[in-house]
This record gives sequence, structure tokens and C-alpha cells, in this order.
Amino acid sequence: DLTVPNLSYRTGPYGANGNQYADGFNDYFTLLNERDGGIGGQKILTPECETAYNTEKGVECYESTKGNNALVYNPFSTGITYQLIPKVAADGIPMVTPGYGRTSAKDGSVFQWVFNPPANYWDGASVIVKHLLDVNGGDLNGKTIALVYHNSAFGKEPIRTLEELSKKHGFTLSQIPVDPPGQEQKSQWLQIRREKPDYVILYGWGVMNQAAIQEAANIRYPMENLIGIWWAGGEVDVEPAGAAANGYKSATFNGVGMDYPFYGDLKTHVLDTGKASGGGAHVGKAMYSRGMYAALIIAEGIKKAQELAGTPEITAAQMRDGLEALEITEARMTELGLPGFGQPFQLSCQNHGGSGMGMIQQWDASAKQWKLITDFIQPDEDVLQPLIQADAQAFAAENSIQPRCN
Amino acid sequence: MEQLLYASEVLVNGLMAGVMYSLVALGFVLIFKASGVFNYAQGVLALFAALTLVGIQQGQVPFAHLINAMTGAHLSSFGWTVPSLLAILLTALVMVGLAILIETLVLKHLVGQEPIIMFMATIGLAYFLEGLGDIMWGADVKTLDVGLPQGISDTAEAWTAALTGYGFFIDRLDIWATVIAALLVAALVAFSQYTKQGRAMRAVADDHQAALSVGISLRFIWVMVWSIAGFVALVAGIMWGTKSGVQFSLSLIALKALPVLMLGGFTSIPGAIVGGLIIGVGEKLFEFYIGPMVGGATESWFAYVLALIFLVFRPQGLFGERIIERV
Amino acid sequence: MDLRHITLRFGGVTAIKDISFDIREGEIRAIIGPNGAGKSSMMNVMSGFYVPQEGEVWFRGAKRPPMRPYQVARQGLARTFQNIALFDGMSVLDNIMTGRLTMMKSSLLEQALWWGRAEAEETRHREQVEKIIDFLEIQNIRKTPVGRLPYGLKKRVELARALAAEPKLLMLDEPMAGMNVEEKEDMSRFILDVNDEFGTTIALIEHDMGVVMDLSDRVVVMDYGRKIGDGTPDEVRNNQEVIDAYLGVAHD
Amino acid sequence: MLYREAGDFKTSYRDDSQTFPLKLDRMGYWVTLAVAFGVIPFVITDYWANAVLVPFLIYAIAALGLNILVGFGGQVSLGTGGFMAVGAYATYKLTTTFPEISLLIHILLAGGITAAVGVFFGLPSLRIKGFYLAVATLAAQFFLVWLFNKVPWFYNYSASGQITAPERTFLGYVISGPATSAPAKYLVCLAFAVGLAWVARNLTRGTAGRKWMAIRDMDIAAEIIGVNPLTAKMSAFAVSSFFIGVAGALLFSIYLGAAEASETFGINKSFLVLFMVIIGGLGSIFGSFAGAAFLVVLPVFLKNVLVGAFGWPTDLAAHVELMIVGALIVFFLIVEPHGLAQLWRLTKEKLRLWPFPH
Amino acid sequence: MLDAVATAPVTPARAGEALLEVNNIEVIYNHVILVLKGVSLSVPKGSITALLGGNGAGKTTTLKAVSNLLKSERGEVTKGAITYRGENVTDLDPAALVKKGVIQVMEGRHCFEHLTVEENLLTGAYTRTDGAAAVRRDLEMVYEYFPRLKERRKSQAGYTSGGEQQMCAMGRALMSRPETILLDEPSMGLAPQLVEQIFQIVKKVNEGEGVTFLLAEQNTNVALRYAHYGYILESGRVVMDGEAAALRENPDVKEFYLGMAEEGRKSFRDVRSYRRRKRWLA
Ligand SMILES: Nc1ncnc2c1ncn2[C@@H]1O[C@H](COP(=O)(O)OP(=O)(O)OP(=O)(O)O)[C@@H](O)[C@H]1O
Ligand SMILES: Nc1ncnc2c1ncn2[C@@H]1O[C@H](COP(=O)(O)OP(=O)(O)OP(=O)(O)O)[C@@H](O)[C@H]1O
Ligand SMILES: [Mg+2]
Ligand SMILES: [Mg+2]
Repeated sequence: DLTVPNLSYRTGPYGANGNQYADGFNDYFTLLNERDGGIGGQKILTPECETAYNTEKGVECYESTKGNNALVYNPFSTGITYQLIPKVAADGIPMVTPGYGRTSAKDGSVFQWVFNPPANYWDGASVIVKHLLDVNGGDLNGKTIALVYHNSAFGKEPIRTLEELSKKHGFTLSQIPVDPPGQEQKSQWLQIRREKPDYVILYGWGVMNQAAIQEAANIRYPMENLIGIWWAGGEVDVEPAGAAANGYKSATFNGVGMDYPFYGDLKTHVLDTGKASGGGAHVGKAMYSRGMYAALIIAEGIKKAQELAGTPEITAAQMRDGLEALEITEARMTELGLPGFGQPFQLSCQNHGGSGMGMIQQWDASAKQWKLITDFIQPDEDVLQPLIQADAQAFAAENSIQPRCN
Repeated sequence: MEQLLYASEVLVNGLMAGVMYSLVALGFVLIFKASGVFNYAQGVLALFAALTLVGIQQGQVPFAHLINAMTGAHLSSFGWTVPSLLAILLTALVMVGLAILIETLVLKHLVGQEPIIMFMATIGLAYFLEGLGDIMWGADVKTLDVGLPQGISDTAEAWTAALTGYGFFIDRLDIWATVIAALLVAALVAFSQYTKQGRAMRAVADDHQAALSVGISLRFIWVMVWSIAGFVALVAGIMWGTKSGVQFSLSLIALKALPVLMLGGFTSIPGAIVGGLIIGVGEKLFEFYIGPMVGGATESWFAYVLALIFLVFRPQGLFGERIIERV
Repeated sequence: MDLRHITLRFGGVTAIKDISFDIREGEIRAIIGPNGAGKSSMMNVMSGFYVPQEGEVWFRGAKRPPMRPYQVARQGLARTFQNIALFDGMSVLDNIMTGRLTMMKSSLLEQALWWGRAEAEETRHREQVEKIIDFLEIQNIRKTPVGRLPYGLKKRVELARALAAEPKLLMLDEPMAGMNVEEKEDMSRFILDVNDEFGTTIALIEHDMGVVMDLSDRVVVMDYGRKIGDGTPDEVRNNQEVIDAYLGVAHD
Repeated sequence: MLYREAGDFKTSYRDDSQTFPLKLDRMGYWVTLAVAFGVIPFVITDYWANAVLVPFLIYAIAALGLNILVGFGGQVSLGTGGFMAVGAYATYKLTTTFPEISLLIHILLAGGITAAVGVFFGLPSLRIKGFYLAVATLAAQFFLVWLFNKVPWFYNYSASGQITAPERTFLGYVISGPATSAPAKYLVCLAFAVGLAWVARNLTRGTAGRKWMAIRDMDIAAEIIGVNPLTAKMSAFAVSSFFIGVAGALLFSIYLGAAEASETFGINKSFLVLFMVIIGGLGSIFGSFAGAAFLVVLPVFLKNVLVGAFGWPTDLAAHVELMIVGALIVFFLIVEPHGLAQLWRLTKEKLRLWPFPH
Repeated sequence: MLDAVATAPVTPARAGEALLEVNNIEVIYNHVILVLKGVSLSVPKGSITALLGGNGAGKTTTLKAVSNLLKSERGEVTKGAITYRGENVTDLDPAALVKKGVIQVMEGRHCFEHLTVEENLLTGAYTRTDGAAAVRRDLEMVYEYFPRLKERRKSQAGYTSGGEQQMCAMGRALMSRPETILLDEPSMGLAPQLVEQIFQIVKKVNEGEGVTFLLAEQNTNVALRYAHYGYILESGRVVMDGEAAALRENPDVKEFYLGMAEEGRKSFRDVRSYRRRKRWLA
């Protein structure tokens, strides 16, 4: 058997999101175990450990699970990721952080053990700006964009990128921090009401999203001009505002809804047999889908690693090699029953981050559904790549890491 | 001129935000007045009340998750919805029941202990209720709708626009909050100053032993006060829950209420309101004028610093009872 | 100590109205008066806790500038309190040791490392304190937390704490309240011994007329903030105003 | 009558004021130390170090510090998280600016810096008392965290605002950074904890401790008998913050290896440490350790039992865990409001009397 | 125990049936400190019974055991029973006991600091149900007893002098129109005139309204002058009891509690540390 610890959080301020994500993650592996007998004949175990989104508990979870031949980690928290980056390097266990964590970990030559496919925070920012360019016929000159962000490592991530992009495209960027937890955002939204920015980008998490969307509705800010990062794109974020949230947009790096053949299998093998994590209450929700997608990436990585190692019983080091050789194609996604659900990407020793593409989804309040309104959008690598490199170099210098891959 | 108008808009909204803080602060004041206990669990009480309200309203099966996990059943909902008013009443009853439980299981055994011990006990209680609320009603974000309107008030906007040329933003929910807060405060002040029970409540806060010795039943007073505090928590929970959904973070609004309390005085009901207004206005104006210079998000600490400065001049808060120092 | 024209007001209440009297080196000076007369307030003025609105306090021939109470204590004034003000969480020994705080000189760092002056000083003062403990006959409760002691013993510990400071002027606020005769006798003896052996000047507030008349050299009588009598016990005892305001008819 | 004091006579005041007046206690103490230094380092695993012992020792230091302030000085503070952050960021700035100087010295210096900050935020305590002060110290908590979040200089302008502990060695052993071995982490923390506990003990049995306790028990009377409230309170804040600063420094540099102000040093830290102090016993050094042990070990233990042994879903387990911890806190307060230390003391008193009931 | 008891004239109060009876109780604080070692007493209806004894003898503890206030001090009655009107009240909660008509005035003037004097008095009437008018009447009565309180009625009790607080506590107890008052050291810290006055009031209330008193006192002199019967407590045991008048004549009581030597009252100046052994400890 292979062990993929699931460092989840189902309690605390972000428990509502963590719940869905963890269920998706578990269910995907349950399906593989039930339907295919695991991967390469090996069952995948996903022992859960509650972190409550708390870094210290995260470390405790990591320490308590790593002894049991843990193959790979997905801590689902930027804070915990930062804690674990040095630790996984020391212990030689890979860590996969899809859509969160440290952006510059994309540079595999420095971050040997960390992977963040298929997209990272900076990709997200760039994809959103690209979308705005599209909406505006390719021109954002003279426009103003406000960034409302969670005043933490996560929320501050896109600032550098957006500053670069504003130089490039000639829009004005105004930064509006919100301290977590962020139930009370009156001043921020009054400021927006006065300044009337053309667009507002939301890098929020937890209750901050719900409050922001409600406040935006309160000041009658046009919902379609409010665009969140993918972590501000769950049902839980929009539902409290009810009909007022109609038209709100967010980025996403995976498909939404249940219109995929995959769910048929899930129903027969997992839901109907009563093996669903958390009773199957969240199947098809945005965060559930994302947890499932994270599991998919890891599962594919395992498969690849088994191929390379020539044995189904792989080690963590072999897992890393598998991830570095991972390639997920359009065809493979179709094969998995999830056509178009995720973007095709290929990792390498150098590139631990994939293609970084994202789509834009929009909330339909009457149908209570997210609708995809764009195809995958390619982020602006010209802007991002140098930034990533600079940050990775700095990290390498600080920690005397010798870049590899050459 | 425009700056000034903006500033007054911020000011008005600050006042309103302050009222929302006060709603939470009131619960603290009541319990402090009655027992000298700083009830850390007040925020969680608000969360618990709001969760229960939503649960009752939407006909959720309590402990569904636990039962499902233990027995493999698939319970979730009774399939009915209860009208808002009835649901609020039922929730109030639940809060009374909770008060009785808290009294018999916790407070009764801690008569005469130092305030800090009681404070700790309320923290333990907060933990317990947090876990209980989650187990009972689930950890999801829930939508709370009891029919309170939300969003910009057109009348206020039109009216201010006609007057000044700039339409102010005033949230309808805030207007409601103000009205409700005013009623609550009036009722509570009357209760604590002019009724026998109110007097007994203050007596208990001063000296448990002496109160016992004149035949005041601590148990009754505590049940009563915790019930009222539970009701106030329910009101606060409704307001804040309507604003941003019912979920764990609701309990953290307690942190916004603390500076209000400090400034107004732990023992003063009107203080909770005045403190709220000052804090609301202060932090919004500070964020408006100074925030941009220092990078914003000053609201997390400004209220505390403001209250601290006030306290240095009046150690018992604006309206708090004077701290009697004699030898 | 010389108090000149002291007036003290609290909001609307005038607790002390233009009172002057002096305390001579080495005497026992009693202050008596009905409840609420302002005796304790007077003592608070002397120890610097209340600052009078008017009037001057002279100590050992010099006018006392405005001072915080702890500075007053360092001048050699020590006192006990009407509503016992012991440190409940500490043992009797520690309570008495606090009386000597003003004489402790070792620095925080020395204490942290229990090094240099810290340890020697501790032992030296401990010896002094043990003498006082022996003197007041409280050896057996040395290590008991004072919170648990009965009232009378607390009073005695309080006296010990004040004595430990080796004061020049010792002020006692109702040292015998809540004691029975036997204990009052003990207490009287302690007060007299302190006065005799160390030559300590004593200011005494007490309601037990027997004690006051027997012990004190001179008596001040206060009534609602005013001074209505001042003189030897005998003079005071026979002062009609004092009898009307305070003593009432004697029963014993 | 196994445990007794009869026959254990003291012939000097010096003997009488030692830490463990009873011989049996003294022996227990030396045995504990011997095991802690001589046995555990050889058997410790990563899990035990990282999940239990290292956090226990670090929190014990913080609890000691807070106990000095709350338990001895009577000043309730909820700024612990913020002060720990000062210790952590000070260490980070010092060790990245002067990498050639030993990290251990930096940690002590960080304690000193925290002491200064603590004194500054302690000044209001001269006017403000009780719960007002407690809430007022939250100003320090929130302001400091905001500051470390907002001013890039503190985190050396890193993109995410995180600070990461660089690798540092002591006597050739790596003591900080990802490559640190479990025994090294443990020993560094143990040495600090034991040393600081000794200092705390010295301070609290001497003049400084008496001043603090006098202020705690009755501040007015203390002032009247000659305690200068300014120096007494400020020294309590300084010493307490020093301890807490060191704890923060260790938490960051030895234990976690990376930190972010609002995440790692949030208000929950302040509450957690206060719990430890109260559950352990106000005004007790042993209590600080007991409280820290209780609150570090209990959740880990519960989790292992509920999830590991009973196989409950983690979310249920987490919720039940919250309920159990909450209920236990209340339960302990009811059984013995003066904490685990008092419980221990009472047990000893009973043992002394044993087999007689009174 | 002493023949003085047997020969003393029986006062009317003594003849009344026992209202309150304490039977061989033992009290332990904090699970370890044994304070009362089998105390028994009986308080007849309509009497004034004094509980005398030195510091730490256990007077306060006895009173608290009766009024059930021990629990909040971590003390408990581990043996024996307390009956009131023949009913066992050992485990009643204090409020219920007040409803039965037993109220305690605590030692050390526990007033509600932040309430005004008048509010303090009104809390005394908390358990009463006979209407606001009656309460007002009694308030006036209390003010009549203690005119000083009337002057200070609007000030917070925390700012009144020691004596004023004692009056306030007494007045508060009277406000509940009790049947029995447990009075703990009412004379402590009061001016002689006031002590006399308070005891006068005790007497008046006792005779006029038939209220029963159990009072703990250090001031043996006054106590025995007003009380009908007395118990002397030492180290948690009753060492002597008897009619007040008889106790006053007992040579030991005279010496140790009244401060009289054979030749009359001694001056405090002349007492020396010589101590005669108490006969009952022999
Ligand atoms: N801090 C204060 N604030 C307001 N009033 C005060 C204060 N201290 C004392 N008083 C008032 O001043 C008057 C004198 O009080 P003080 O305590 O000096 O009386 P006393 O002579 O000591 O009486 P007793 O013998 O009863 O102790 C009292 O009426 C009291 O209420
Ligand atoms: N809460 C307590 N915890 C422990 N011991 C106590 C407590 N209260 C009283 N005691 C002890 O019980 C004994 C009797 O005390 P009590 O107060 O009943 O005496 P008392 O006769 O009223 O004395 P006093 O005249 O001084 O008031 C004393 O030795 C005291 O130390
Ligand atoms: Mg006085
Ligand atoms: Mg007593």
C-alpha cells in the first residue's frame, strides 16, 4: 500500500472550505481503490490529520505521518507549506501544492522537492488581468484596478505581479488590505465606492470572501467587475449573499459542475456504496472539485513514478522523479473521464509548476451554479518568469542551495 | 469639500459599524455586571445562537453528522422550514436552556473564585461550545435570512444627494441594527437600574458571599443573566450572520467588541453603545485619513490603541464604575 | 511629625477640616473619634496616600514636599491598616520580609543568578525578621499563607511587617479591633515594648477606650473632620464635648 | 508516612530558603534532570521532539514568563503572542545581519529586545488594572503583529512576508534550519528551559518576587509600605517579556524554522499560554511546566486516541477534542482553581499526613 | 459542665424551644484543614445567644456552617447536622435559608461597594414579597436606627467609613425582616458609643420583634451584658457554656475574656506576659 497523508482542516475559520477539499481528495483515491484496486495494484491510503489551518498543528501532523512511508504531501495551506518546504527537503519527501503555496517553487532547480502544478498565485493574477484585457479589447490603459487582499502571505503574493502588469498595461493598481478574519470591511468598500475602480480583484479566504461579496453588493458594485482568485471561488463564498452575488466572477484552474463522465463512476463505486468521505454532501462543489483534482495530479504522479521505477511499491524519492516526469495530456484527461476538466501540462526538473493556465467562472445565483465563461487562458510568462527566477535565486542564496538541472 | 463629504460619509458609517460592535459588547457587559466575570465565550455564544437559529429555521437534524458517522444513516434535514419569528423564539428558549446548563455545570461550582479563574472557565466553555456547535449543526457556511433588508438605502442616498450633492452610503441592515440596539439598551438600562433583580445582579458582582448572605440566589441571578446575555448574543448573531453568513468566524467578532467594552467601561450598558460609536468612528476615520499612509489594515489594532489611550486617562472606561481604592 | 491646617475633601464630603496637631519623638499618640470622623483619612494623609487640599505635613523638622507613598515609607514611616492589608497569597514570613524591602539593595541581575549580594542580603534580613517573629510570638505560623489566618493573627503579622521596616514613626489603625481581652493585652504589651525598647514613635487609632487611655501619652479627638480635643488621657476623658460626641456613658 | 519532613532539620536560614526543602523532593528533582539530559537525548525521535518535547519546553518557557507577570505580578496580559513575535523577528534580523555571532547569543539578545518592548507596552499598567489591562495588552498583540506584517524591513523584503530560519551551528552541531537533528533541538530548548526556570525561581524567592507579589495582592498597600509600583511593575514586565521573547525566538528558530507574524503569533498564542499558566497554577514554577505539558500533550493524545485508536473521522474527532479540552479546563478549575501545582501540593500534604485523614 | 450552669436562674428566653440546633459538627477547609472538632449548640427561640472565643476559635466558621456559606470558601461540614425548627438545613443553599428567616451579617462588613447605601439596604429586602410600601417603611425604620446612614444614603458604600459600613450591613440584614440573625462581630471597629447603640438595637429588635440572635463576639464584656446565654469556643471546641450572667461571674472568663483580675480591672500598661493556665485546658 502507498500512503498519501491528507493534512486536512475541517474545523476553525476555514473549515468550511477545508471540508469540501478534503472530501474531494479522499473520494478520488477511494474511487481508484474501489474501481481499479488502487494504482498499479497498490491501494492508496489517505490517513487524515487535522491541522485546523494552524501551522503548528500542521507540523505536528507532518511529523506524525511522515514515519509511515509517506509518499507525498499536500497540506492545503500556504502557511503550512512554508513551514514544510525546508523540512521536506531535509526528509526527501515531495510536496504538491496545486494552486497555492510558494509561487517560486515552480523553479524546480531550487525547490527540488516542491511542486505547484498546474497554476500558482501569480498565474492567477496574470490570468485575471488577461481576462480583463480580453473584455476590454486588449487595452487597460487608464483603467483602475483595486486589489482587495487577505493581509497574509497568501494575500500579498500577487502584489509584485500586479505591479509589473500595471506597468506593462498602463492600468493603475490600488491595494486594499483586509486583516483576517475580515468580517468587517466597511472602510474598504466605502473607499471603493468613492474611487470607483473599474475592476476589483479579490484575494480573499474564508469569511473575508463572504463579507467582501456582500459589501460589494451593498454598494451596488457591478458584480461582473469583481473577480476573485480561485480560493475566492467556492459556493460558500457566494451563497450567503444570495441573489445579490449573481454575476460574480472568479478564476479557476479546473472545471466545475458534474457534467463529466467521471462522476458516473464516482457514483457507482463511491457514493452509492456509502464510502464517500463526509457522506458525499459536497460532491461537485468547487472546492471539492479542486481537492479531487489535486488527488488526480498526485495519482498520475504515482503512476508515472511506478513506471519509471519499474515497481509499484515506490519510495518518496521515486515519487519525486515521477512528478518531475509527469505529463498530463488532453487525451489522458478524457481517458480519466474528465475531458477539459484540467489543462494539459508537463513538468520537468526545471519546471515544477506546469502551464499555469486558468479559466474564469461566473456565479449564476438563480441556478446556484458556477458557469465557465472562458477557455483556459495562458498567463503572461514574460512577466512571471523573471519574477519567479529572482525569488528562487534569493531563496537559493539565503539557504545556500546549489541550483541543479543543468 | 468633497473630502469633507467623504469624511462625513465615513463618519456616519463608522457610527453604524460601532452599533454593530456594541451589540456584541452588550452581552459582555451584562455578564460582567452580574458576576464580575469577563465572559470570553460571548462571541461563541453568538455563533451558537446563530447556528441554532439557522438550524431550526431550515429544519436541520441536530448532530446529523455524528449520528451518520456512528450508525451509517443519512440524516440531514427534517424537510420543513420554520417561520423566522418562531425560529427566533425557539432559539431564545434554547439559549435559556443553555444558560441553565452552564449554571449547573460550571458556574455553580465556581462561586467565590477569583475573576481570572472564572474568565478561564468561560474560555473552556467557549471551546466546548465551539465544538458542540460544529457537531450539532455542521461546519459549513450557512446563509441566515430572517427578512432583514440589506444593501444601500435609496432614501438615505437620495436625501443626502439632494442635501449635499453627494449621496451617502447607508446600509439598511445598519439602520435596523441601530434601532434594535437602541431598544435593547433602553430595556437593559431600565432593568438593571430600577428593578429588584437588576439591583441584585449588581450586588452579586460586588460580593458573592454577601449576596448569598442576604438571600440572593446566585444561581437564579446567573441563569437569568446568562439567558439575557444569550438573547443579546442571538441578536448580535442575527445581525452579523445576515451580513456574512453563519460560520466559525462569527465567534471572532468578540475581538471587535473588546475595545468597545474597554472604552465604554465593563460595567456600563450605555457605555457599550457610546464606546461602540467612538470606536466605530475612530477606526474608520483613522483608516480613511492615516490608513493609506501606513499601508492600511489599521483597523485590527487601532481600536485597541484608541481604547488604551482613553483608559490611561480614565482607568475605568468612560462610564465604568469607579474603581474603589481604599485602605 | 507635625500636621498643620490639614483639610481634605472627597468630592462634596469634607473628611478633615483644618486640623493641626503634632506627634513628638518617642511618644504614643492616640487619635480617637466616632466612626467616619476622618481618623483613617488622617493617617492616610500622614502616609502620603491622600494628598490634602490644604495644609502642610512636617516631618523631623522639615516640610514634606509632595511625595508618592513609597517615598514616604522610605523616610521611615510604617503603618498597619484598618481593614487588614496583608498580601494574602504570600506566607507570613514573606509578608514580613516585604517590610524590609526598602533596605534591600541587590540588583535584579544579582537576584536572577542568586549571586553576589542577593543571597547574603537575603540571609541577613531573614535574621532580623526572625527576631521580630520571635518577639511577636508567631514562630509557629511562619510558613502559613496569611490568607488562612484568623483575624487576630493577621493583625499581629501586620504589626510585624510594619516593625520589620524599623520605622521612626509607626502608625497603627485600630490594631485591636476584633480581638478579645487576652489578645488585646498581648497587643498592648507589644506596642509598649516597641515604644520602650526601640524608642519608636507611635500613632494609634483605637476605639477601645481602656487601651487608649492606658497606653497613650497624649490623645487627639476628632469628630466629623474637626478636632474637638487634644491633651493627656485624663484631660480628654473629662472633656464634655468629647464625652458627648464619642465616649457616651462609660460602662466599665 | 513515606513522604515526610520530620527529621529533615535545617540549621541555617540559607538551607531553609532553598528550592526544595524536602530531601525527597530534592532527589526527585535531580533524577528528573539526569533523565532529561542524560537519557532522553539518546532515545528521542523526530516525532517526539517535534510534536511533544520541543513545543513543551518552549511553551514552558513562555508560560514561566507569563506566570511571572500574571501569577507573581498580578498583571494579566494577553500580549504574549505579540511579544513572542518580537523575539522571533529580533532573532531573525540579528542572525541574518550578524551571521558570525552565535545564534544562542542572538536568542538571548532577542529576549532583551522583547523585554524593552514589553516594558513599553507595560507602562499603561501603572494606571490600568485587571481586565482592563488584559484587554489593553491586546493592543500590543495586534499592533505588533500588524507591524511585522506591514514593514518589509522586518522580514528582509521577502515576497510573502515569511521569515525563514537559516542554518546555524553551535559547537559544530546544527541547531537551526531544516537539517537540525531531534536531539539538538531538544537539548537547546531543554538548556534554555532549565536555565530560565532556575532564574525564575531565584527571582521569585527573593526581593523582586516579594515586590511583585505585594503588588499583586494589594497594590495600594504595597506602595504604602515602600514598593515603588513603577519599578516593580516594569521589572515584572521586563523579566516576563524576556522569557517570552526567548520562547518566541526558540519557537521560530529551533522549532518551526519559518514563521509569519499573523499566522504563528496570533491571538491564539496569547490565550494558549495564559491557559497554561492558569491550568498549571498561578504563581508556581512547577505549574508553568505542568500547564505547558498538559496543553501540549493533551490535544496530541486525544487526537491519537480518537483518530488513531477509535478511527473516528478527523472532523468529528477535532470537534470532540475541542469539547473535551474545554470540558477538562472547566473541570480542572472546578476541582482545583489554583491549578495543577496546587493539586500536586495537596496530594503531598495528604501524603504527609497519610495514613491519618487529618 | 460547670455547676454555674445548673444553678443559674432560668430566663424566659431559655425556656423557649430550641429554634436552631447545631449538633456535633465538624468542618474541614480545603479537604485538609480541620477547624471545628465537634461543636454543638442550641439557640432557643427569641433569645440572644453569644458565641465567644479568641481569634481563630472557629466562631465565624460556625456561623458560616449554619448559614451554609462555607461552600464558597472551599469548606464543608463533614460530620454532624444543623437543624432549624427541627428541620435539617445542613445542605440547604443559603438563599433558601434566608427565605426560612435566617440571615447572616458577615464579619468584616461585606457591603456591596458599588451600590449606594440605600441600594445596599434595599438588597436586604430581596427575598421579601410583602410589597414596596412595607419595604419603604422598614427603610425608614433602619434610617431611624442609624441616622448616619440616612445622611450618606446616596454615596457608594465603598466610600463610607468602617463604622458606616458596619451599620449598613446591619441595616441590610434588618431589611429582610428575619426571624433569626447570625451576627458576626458587630462591634468590631466601632466607636464605644456605637457599640452600645448597636447592642441596644439588637436588644430592641429582640424584644420588640422577637428576633432571635446568634452572635459571635470578641467584645465579651458587651456581649455578655446583652446576651442571655453564652458559649465559649476554643480551637474548634466548645469549652464552656452557660447563662450569660453566670459566665460573667466565672473567674476564668473574668480573667481571660473580661480583663478583670481579682482586684478589679487591670491597666493594659501593667499586663505582663505571665499567663495563667486556663483551668478548662487542664
Ligand atoms: N476615598 C474616599 N472617597 C470618598 N469619601 C471618603 C474616602 N475616604 C474616606 N471618605 C469619607 O471620609 C469620612 C472619614 O472616613 P475615615 O475612614 O477617615 O473615618 P474613620 O474616622 O477612620 O472612621 P472609622 O472609625 O469608622 O474607621 C467618611 O465619611 C468616609 O466616607
Ligand atoms: N477559607 C479558609 N481556609 C482555610 N482555613 C480557614 C479558612 N477560614 C478560616 N480558616 C481557619 O479556621 C480557623 C477558625 O477561623 P474562624 O474565622 O472561624 O475564627 P473566628 O473565631 O471567627 O476568629 P476571629 O475572631 O479572628 O474572627 C482559623 O484557624 C482559620 O485559620
Ligand atoms: Mg478608620
Ligand atoms: Mg471571625
